[in-house]
Formats: sequence, structure tokens, C-alpha cells
Amino acid sequence: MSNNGAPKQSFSFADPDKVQNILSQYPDKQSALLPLLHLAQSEEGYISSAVIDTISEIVDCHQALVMDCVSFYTMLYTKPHGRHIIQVCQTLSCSLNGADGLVDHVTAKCGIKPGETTDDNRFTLMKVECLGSCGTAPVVQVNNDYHESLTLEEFEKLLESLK
Amino acid sequence: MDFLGFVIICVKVLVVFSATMLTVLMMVYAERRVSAFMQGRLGPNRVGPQGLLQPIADGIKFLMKEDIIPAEVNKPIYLLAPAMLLIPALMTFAVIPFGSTITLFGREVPLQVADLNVGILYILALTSIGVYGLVLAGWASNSKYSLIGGLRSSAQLISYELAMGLSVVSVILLAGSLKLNVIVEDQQGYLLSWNVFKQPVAFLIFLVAVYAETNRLPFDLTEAEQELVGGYHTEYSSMKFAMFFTAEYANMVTAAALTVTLFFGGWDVPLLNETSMGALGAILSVLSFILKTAFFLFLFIWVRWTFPRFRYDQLMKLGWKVMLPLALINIFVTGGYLTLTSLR
Amino acid sequence: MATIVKSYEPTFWDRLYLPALAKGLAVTLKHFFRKKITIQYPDEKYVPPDGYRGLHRLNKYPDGKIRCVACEMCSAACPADCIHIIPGPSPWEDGKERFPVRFDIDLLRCIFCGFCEMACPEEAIELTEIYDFSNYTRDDLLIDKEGLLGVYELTKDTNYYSRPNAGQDSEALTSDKF
Amino acid sequence: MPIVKIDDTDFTVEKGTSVLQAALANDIEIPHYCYHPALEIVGSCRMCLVKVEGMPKLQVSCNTFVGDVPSDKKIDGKYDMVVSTQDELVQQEQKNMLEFLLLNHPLDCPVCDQAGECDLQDYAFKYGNAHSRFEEDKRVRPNEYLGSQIVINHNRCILCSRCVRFTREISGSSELFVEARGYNSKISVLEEKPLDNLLAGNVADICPVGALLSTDYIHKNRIWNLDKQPSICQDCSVGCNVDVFHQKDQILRLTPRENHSVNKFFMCDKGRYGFHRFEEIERLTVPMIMSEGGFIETTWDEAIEKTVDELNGAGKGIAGIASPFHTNEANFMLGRLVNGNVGTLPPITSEEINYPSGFRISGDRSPNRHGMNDVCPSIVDDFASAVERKDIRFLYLLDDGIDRELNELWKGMLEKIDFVVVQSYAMTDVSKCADIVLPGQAPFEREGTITNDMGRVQWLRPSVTTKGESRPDWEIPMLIQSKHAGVEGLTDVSSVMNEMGKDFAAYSDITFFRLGDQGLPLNGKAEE
Repeated sequence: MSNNGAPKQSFSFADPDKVQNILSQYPDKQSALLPLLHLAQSEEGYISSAVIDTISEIVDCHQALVMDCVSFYTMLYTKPHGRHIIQVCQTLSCSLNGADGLVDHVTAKCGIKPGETTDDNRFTLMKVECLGSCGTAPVVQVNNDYHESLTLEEFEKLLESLK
Repeated sequence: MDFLGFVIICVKVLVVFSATMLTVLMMVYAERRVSAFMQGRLGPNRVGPQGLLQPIADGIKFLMKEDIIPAEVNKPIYLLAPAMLLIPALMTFAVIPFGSTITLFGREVPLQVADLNVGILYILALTSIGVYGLVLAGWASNSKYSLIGGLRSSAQLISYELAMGLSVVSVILLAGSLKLNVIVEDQQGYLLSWNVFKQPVAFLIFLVAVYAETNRLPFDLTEAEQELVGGYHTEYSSMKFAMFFTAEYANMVTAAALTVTLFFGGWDVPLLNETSMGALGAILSVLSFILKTAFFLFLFIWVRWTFPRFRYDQLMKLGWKVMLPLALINIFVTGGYLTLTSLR
Repeated sequence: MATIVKSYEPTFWDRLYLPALAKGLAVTLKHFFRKKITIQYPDEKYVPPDGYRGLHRLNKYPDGKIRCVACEMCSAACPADCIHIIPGPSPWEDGKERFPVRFDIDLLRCIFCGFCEMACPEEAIELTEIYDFSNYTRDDLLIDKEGLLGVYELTKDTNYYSRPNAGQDSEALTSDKF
Repeated sequence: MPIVKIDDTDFTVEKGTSVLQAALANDIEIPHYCYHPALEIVGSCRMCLVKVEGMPKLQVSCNTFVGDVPSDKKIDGKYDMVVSTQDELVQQEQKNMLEFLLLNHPLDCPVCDQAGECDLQDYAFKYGNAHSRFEEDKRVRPNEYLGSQIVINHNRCILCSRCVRFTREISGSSELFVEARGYNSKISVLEEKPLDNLLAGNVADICPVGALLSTDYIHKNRIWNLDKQPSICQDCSVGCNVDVFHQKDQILRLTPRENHSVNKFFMCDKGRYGFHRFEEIERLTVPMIMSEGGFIETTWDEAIEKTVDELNGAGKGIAGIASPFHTNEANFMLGRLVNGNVGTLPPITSEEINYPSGFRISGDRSPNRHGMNDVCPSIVDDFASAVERKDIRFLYLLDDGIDRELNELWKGMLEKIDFVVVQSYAMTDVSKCADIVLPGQAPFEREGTITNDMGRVQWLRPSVTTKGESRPDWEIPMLIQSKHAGVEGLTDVSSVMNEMGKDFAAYSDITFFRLGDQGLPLNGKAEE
């Protein structure tokens, strides 16, 4: 569990109509789990345990099932994060093509280890499983964009460009 | 008999008795030490210097042991048997001369407890009584091992007594007397005057028969611990066992002394005339007797740790088919020789 | 080719047996005078050969933790059924989870075959070269965990597993099978 | 019905049977981890791969089903499916799968409690490679408590997800889930909702490896040291079939035994850990007579003689208290002793729990109420009030056991009666009211039959030996009765069952042999 010690707060969706809209698009409630999680993340910034409680009530399933889903997807964050999320693929192709070097580069430059956020809230570094772009390894996903076939120099430029 | 004569006899009895018992003690020690040496071991060497006090420790142990009388034994005979074995064994020594004559308080004292004119017969008679001790012990114990041991010993002792007696007859023929003193004096003189040289066959027969008579290896079928646990003394413990034990060794001492007397010139020192040398001669003669006896005692032990036990049928075959005819032939030859020489 | 073995015809002297007897007596007499091989035990100690299997010990790590994890492989391997273990959770936070709460060896039953040290996955039980552990009562020959660790303290300078002969048979045994 | 050929043998199976089920039902071994007959099929362990003719790749046998094929498409004109479990490719794949499963698995069998009954150990030995090519460091994670009774060793876990499916499908509480993805995935539990339901103990049983462990048994012993005895749980009227693991007369754990008519594959934690109640009780092992100062130990001969004397003196005023905690045989012999004048103590109850899977924990905490009512037909429920109107001078009481607490009404009633005989295994409230206490057997020492609340007769087998001078529960009333009536006594429990069958038709053909491991429904009474 990654939200250890986080104070428990209640959460409710800002726009109940939106929730109903999403629910109405699916044959059963549980199918709406992912869109609801995305919606909650866009409102809250990350998936807190309060969010999980609320959603499990809406889709009528156990919290553990929601947590199962949240922990599976690396796009769903269980902790507050910085402005830019750098997700470095760790799976075979990328690993062979120097993904570890990219992680070490960020660690050396910004002083953060995987899973940590810089003090100025600029970067959050994450190691993730396969991003599905093995042909153009190594891949780094920054927020929602892929940056493929990165060399260290290109990666350096990329980091400079993110403010 | 006057008072002094009585005192002298008493002293002699005491000396002979204690000397025999002392020898028995030493034999117990020697048996263990010698056997150990022959087997590359050291044997008892921790009680006293070189383990010399070991027999005393053994004796104390025997006395301290619990005296067990099994429930179903025939009690009077069971108690009597050890004594019946021990007493003849000690009595036999009375007629054996252990030195030449000495002069004490102006009278001639032969170094012999009793100079019987039927000395040899006395010995043969007593050894025959000894067998009763064994048989009664075996029977009274009410144990299969004891009984078999007793039966074996009676058969064995009777078989070999014949050969022994006959081998002695040829010695008697040579000496012309049953008196042991006379036999000893007969062997004095020159070097080859001992009966062992005159009667080598008789000596061999006698020696083998003596081993059988004393129940020593290779003829210890009465005990044969691998088969019979302890033979006739299986059920005995403590002091009564010690009596059997003592009797066995006393018999050995007597047998050794008898062998010396009959075939090795007794107290004779070769080429010396002890009787004419006074006290010195007497001492020399006693020493000579002791040395010779000691050798034969050693031979007992030596043989025991060298030869394996005979099978029972082998034992009987040897006794009846070899020793007895041989002894008869030997008597015949000796008698013939003596007749021929006397005729001339 | 058949070999013809002629039966030995004993001569007169052979049949007399006397020379043979004399020969036998000579043999024992010769031994009578030979050097004796007895070790004067309490004064003079026996030095066991390499690979001797004597009293057991329970090994420790250099930091003092017991190596044994109470897996009971030794008691399973023991042909004499003399090892009795009661396992429990380890008192130490790091490292091995299991720990022998009790570890008793019945030395009266033990046949000192060394299977336990071969079976041990942790090199925890080991047979030392101590051979003089006789005692006055049967109870004193039931050795417990403290006793076994005490043996280790006595002998910790020696690693018996590295004895020249100790490893050989275990390797031979395992290489065949696996 | 489809015909399937597995390794040169033909089997006719139901349509829709999976290949794995068909093979297991016919004693053909196919290694598997994630498949469990009670749980949904996921096909995640990939251990049960087989070669199916006509399919390009190897198939997971747990998720490949045999269906009817039109006769013109049948293989060799006969078979609907031809399966090979011994193919060279299959064997190679089994080796490869095991190598994968063992990549991060610590080789700590010596300290693992599963060793000896571990599927991974067995299959690795039977199907696996001797060597791993993995030279990197293994993933190491600390142990975690999933609930108060269950601890997980993440290193050993092979993520078969049996436990997760168990909590979703059987207990319906869904505490467990697989957290994260790929290399980082692990079995996890929400902090605010730990695995503490009454079926939690089962996840340790269904775990094919040593990952999930019950804290009750952890590091207690090795499995090969224990003796296993099939028995029946005696903590509620469901009568779950269990295996009792014991060593030197000490019970170390209980595991559920498969019985599709009673408990399927599982049991509840009340029964699983219930045996601890009997570990430190004031066990009675010798007969005792109450005198001025208190109880005095006596011999069996004296105790029985005294009881018979009192029984003779009481004339018609005799009654017995049967117990739903005892076997049918004990209750039957009691009924004989007191001429059917039988009552019972108030029932011990708790909340009844039903799980979505159909698993049930009965509210009646006694294991044999159904059987007691069967063999004591004229039983009086409210005995304490009924006794007021009768002249009872001799009361023979089968004690329920250590869970029984007497109320004031009963205590008062017992005091009024001249002579109270209590047959018990412990110094309970009831025993303390007795004039004479006869030591019987404790649970797990008893032998006989018990009938569960669905009317299924089951063989209760003794797991541990009877302590001290205690005697079998059926034997004590039998001895008194035979001495009282001056007749020859019965010699063993089977002859009691025989007698019982004569008196009660429903039990007429019940024998231990016929009961076997699975028990029998009562004639015409069972719901099946």
C-alpha cells in the first residue's frame, strides 16, 4: 500500500451529472471504474483512499477491487506528484537500451530517486513496466507524451525544456 | 612323635600352605599379565607397582561380591562342592618334596610335609576325589550349563587319569618305589639322570594328561565359556566362586610341582650334591625346585594362550586311542628293558 | 586348463603334531617380548584420525547466532532416531526465520554415522573429534542445545567440515544421485 | 457424450469438462497451481500445459474444454479431442515454467512450513530442471501480516491468485487483491480491511506453496513428523470433515477434508483453532466420589458398584441427561440405562453465518443434536421445569463439556436430586454438582457416529489416545446397565451400533465400513 499514513478525508465528485453520464455509457456499473478513476484523478490530482471509498460505493464493489485496478495502471497515481511525471520504461527492450542510465541521470541531476518528487514540485520520477513501444526503446513517458529512442543528450534537452 | 617334631611339622604345613596360596595369587596376576603380553597388550598395571597388587584387589572384590544362592539348587551339596574341590587340591602338596634334607636343632628334617611310602598313590587318589567336587557342583546347581560341565569333567578326568597313572608307572618302575623322595633321589647324579631324558614318552603323556586333569586349555571343556557360560561354576559367585578359582590354580601348582618331581629331578640341581652341602645345599635345592615349578606354571599359561580348545570327540580320541596305548607300550618297553638288564 | 591340486600328505612329524605345537608356542613367545601397542589412556591421549566422528556440536555464526534453522533434516536422516528438535520462530529479526527452541541428542542411541552433518543444509550440526564423553548417569548422556553449543565453544577453532576425509563421502553420495 | 483420448487411454466425459478435470478424475497427473476445483478458472500459472491435437500451440488444460465435434470432423473418426500430457514439448515447457516460477522463489525449504506438502517442491522435483540459469539477485520482500492469523511470505508467492479468488468467491469478503503489475505485483490487503473473516484460515490451506501461512502452526513442526487422522469437526452441527494432524497425542493443526456433501473443501476458523480449547483443561482421568470435604479419587470397580447400588435404591425415580456433544452410541447407551427417561441441557448457540458460496457455520454449537434426538426419541427439552413434577432420585448426566455453563435453575434442580452421576472429561460446572464423577473421553478421543443437522451420519474417529483411566463414553453407561441388569456387556462400539440399529430403523444398516470417509445420509431423512 502506497498511501500509508495519508489522513483519511471524504471525497465526492464535483459534478454528479458527469458521474451519471459515465455510468449510463456502460452495461454494468463496474465497467465504469476506469473512467471514474480518471475523472477523480483530474479533480483530485491523485487517487486517495477517500476516492477509492467513494468510487467503490458508486460502482458497488469492494475497495480491494478498486485498489487492484488502481495499482495495475501506472497512469493512476496513488500519491501527490509534481508538475511533470517522468515515467521510464523498465521492461526488457528499454532496459537493454539504457533505461537505467536515464534514471540515473535524473537522480544525479535532480536528486530524486524513483518514486520521489523534487522539492520544487517540478519532477516526479517513476520506473514503470512496459509502455508498449519496444521497437523504439528506450521510451520515457512525460505526462501523456511518449519520447522514443532517447539518447542521454536528447533526454537532457527534454528535461531542460520542461519547466 | 615329640613336641619339637610336631612343631616342625606344623611349621612345614604352614609354609607349604601359605606358599601354595601365595603362588595361586601370583598365578592369577601372571595369567593376566602374560596373556596380555602375548596379545600385544599390557594387562593390569595400575594397582601397585606394575600391577602387582592386582590379585589382592581381585581377592577383596571376590569377598565383597554378593553371595547368590539360586532358588532351586540342592543346598547342602551346592555349599559342599567348592570345599570338596579345594581341600584335595591343597592336600596333594603334602607329599611333594620341595628341597633336600636340612639339619635343624640337631635333627634331620626332610623338606617335605609327609614322606608317605605310597606317595604317588596318594596323589592319584586325591586328584580322583577332586573330580567329585566338579560333578557335585555341576549337579547341585540345577542348571543345564553346570550339569553338562560336570558331566564332561567326570568323563574327561577318568579318561586321562588312566594315561597319567600308566605314564607314572614307568617312572615307578625305574625308581623302584612309590615314595616321591626316593624318586627324586633316583634322578640325582649326572646331567641326564632326570626321568625326562630316561622316559621322554612318559613325560609327554604325563604332561598332556596333567593339562586335562587341571581342566586347562586346550582341554578346558568343562568350562568352555563360549558354550557353557562357566561350566560347573556358572551358578557360583563371591567366596564360593573364589574357592573354585583357587582350587583350579592350586591344582596347577601341584601339577607343576609333581611334573618337576617326577621328571625333572625334583629339587635336584644338576651336577651338585646338595645333601652334602648343608644349609646352602638346602637353599639351593629349594630354589631349584621353585624355578623349575615356575617354568611349568609359565608353560601352563603359555599353552593356554597358544592353543585352541579341543573338540570333545577329539579329546576322547586322544585319550583312549593314542595316550592309553602309548602309555601301555611305554610300560612294556620299560619293563622289558629293566628285565633284560637285571637278567644280565 | 584344469589345475590339479594334490592333497598334502602329512609326514610322520606332521602327524605327531609336536613340531607344530612348538611352532605355535614360539609365535606366542615372540609376541611376549614384542613392543606393546596399548595406549596408557588417561595419561596418554588417543589422537583420532582425520574424519573421526565423535561428539556433536551446534555451530554458530561469527556474530553468535545459531546456524541451525530447526529444519529437522538431521532427525529425518538419523537412522537411530536420536535427534529431537522443537522448532520455533527465531529471536533475531534479521536472517533466518526458524530457530531450534529445543535441540536434544540422545547420545545413548546415536551411532555416530554422520548422516546428520551430511543432511544439514546450514552446516549447523557437526561431529567433532571429542570421544571421551562417558558419564555416570543415562540422563547426563542426553545432550541439549546448551550442551551442544558448549561443545562448539570448546572446539570452535577447528572446522571439522574441512577435514580431509569428511567431505569426500558426502560428495560421492550426492554426485551419484543428482 | 464426447470421447477424449488422453495419453493412449479413452475416456468418455461430460460435455464441457475441462481436460484437466477429465485427467484428474482418471488419475492422470497434470501439474497445476492456479486451478482449484472450488474456484474460478484463470489459467495464470501455465503449469498445466498439454498438447492438443489440431491446435498449433500448447493449451492450458484447466481452460480447455471438451465439446462435441460433428462426427465427420472427429479425429480418427472417433475422438472429439486427443490430448498428450507426456509429449516432449510438454515436458520441456513444464521445465521452463518451473524455472520461471522459481526465478524469485527462495530455496528455503528447510525453514518453510509447507515443505513436505508443497506443490512447488513436488513438481520441481518431478518435472523441473535441476538447475536455474538465473544468476541475478532474487527479489526479496519482508513478510507481512494479512490478518491476525495469516502471514504472507512474498518471496515464496507464485501469484497463482487462489487466495484472491477465494476471498472473492467463497468468503465473499474480497479482502485480498493483486497489487501492481509485472515484476512488482504481490498479494496485498487494504490496511483498513485486513483478512479477518471466519474463513481466513483456508487461504493457507489452498496456497500451493508456502507463501500464506497460518500463524497458529508457523514453525511448530515438520509435516512429515505428524500423523494424519481423518475426523469430524465437533464445533458446530455442520460437522465439517477434517484431517487432524497430531504428534505424540498432541494435536498441532486441523485442515479441512474434501466432502462434497458437507463442507466441500473448506472449514471455518472456529473449528480450525477450536482444538486449542482442550489443551489446558482440568482433565479428569480417575473416577471421583463426592464426600464431606470434596472429591476423593476412587477405582472404577468401586465407582460402578456405588452407582449400581444407588440405581437399585432409586427404583423408578431415575432419569438421564443426554448430550448433543456426545456420539450416538453414548446417548443410546444412556437411554437404555435410564429406560428412555431422558432430558437435555439448554442448547449452546451462536449466530448462524451463511456465505455466498453456500458454506455455512451453524448457530447450534453442538455437533450431534440431530443424532441425539434420533436415538433418544422421548427427549424432554425443558427438563429442569419438567423434573419439578416428577420424583427423580437418580440422575445420570452426560456432560456437554468445557463450554457448558449452568444457570441457577439447573443448579438448584441438581442439588435437589439425591444422587447425580456425571460423566465428563473435565471439572466443569456440571461436574462440580455431581455425587460421583466418571471420567469419559474428551473430543478428539471419542469414537463413534455423529449425525449432522442435515441428517448425515459420519464416522467420528479418535485422533489421540484416551488419557489416564478414562473410558469410552458408550462403555461407562453400558457397564453400569449390564451390572444393574445382570447381563453380559457389549464388547465394542460396533456392537453398540448394531444394537442401536435394532431399536432405530434409520440406523439399522449403519456400519463403520459403510460410513467410510464420507459418511451416509440417514434413510429417507437426508435432504439429498
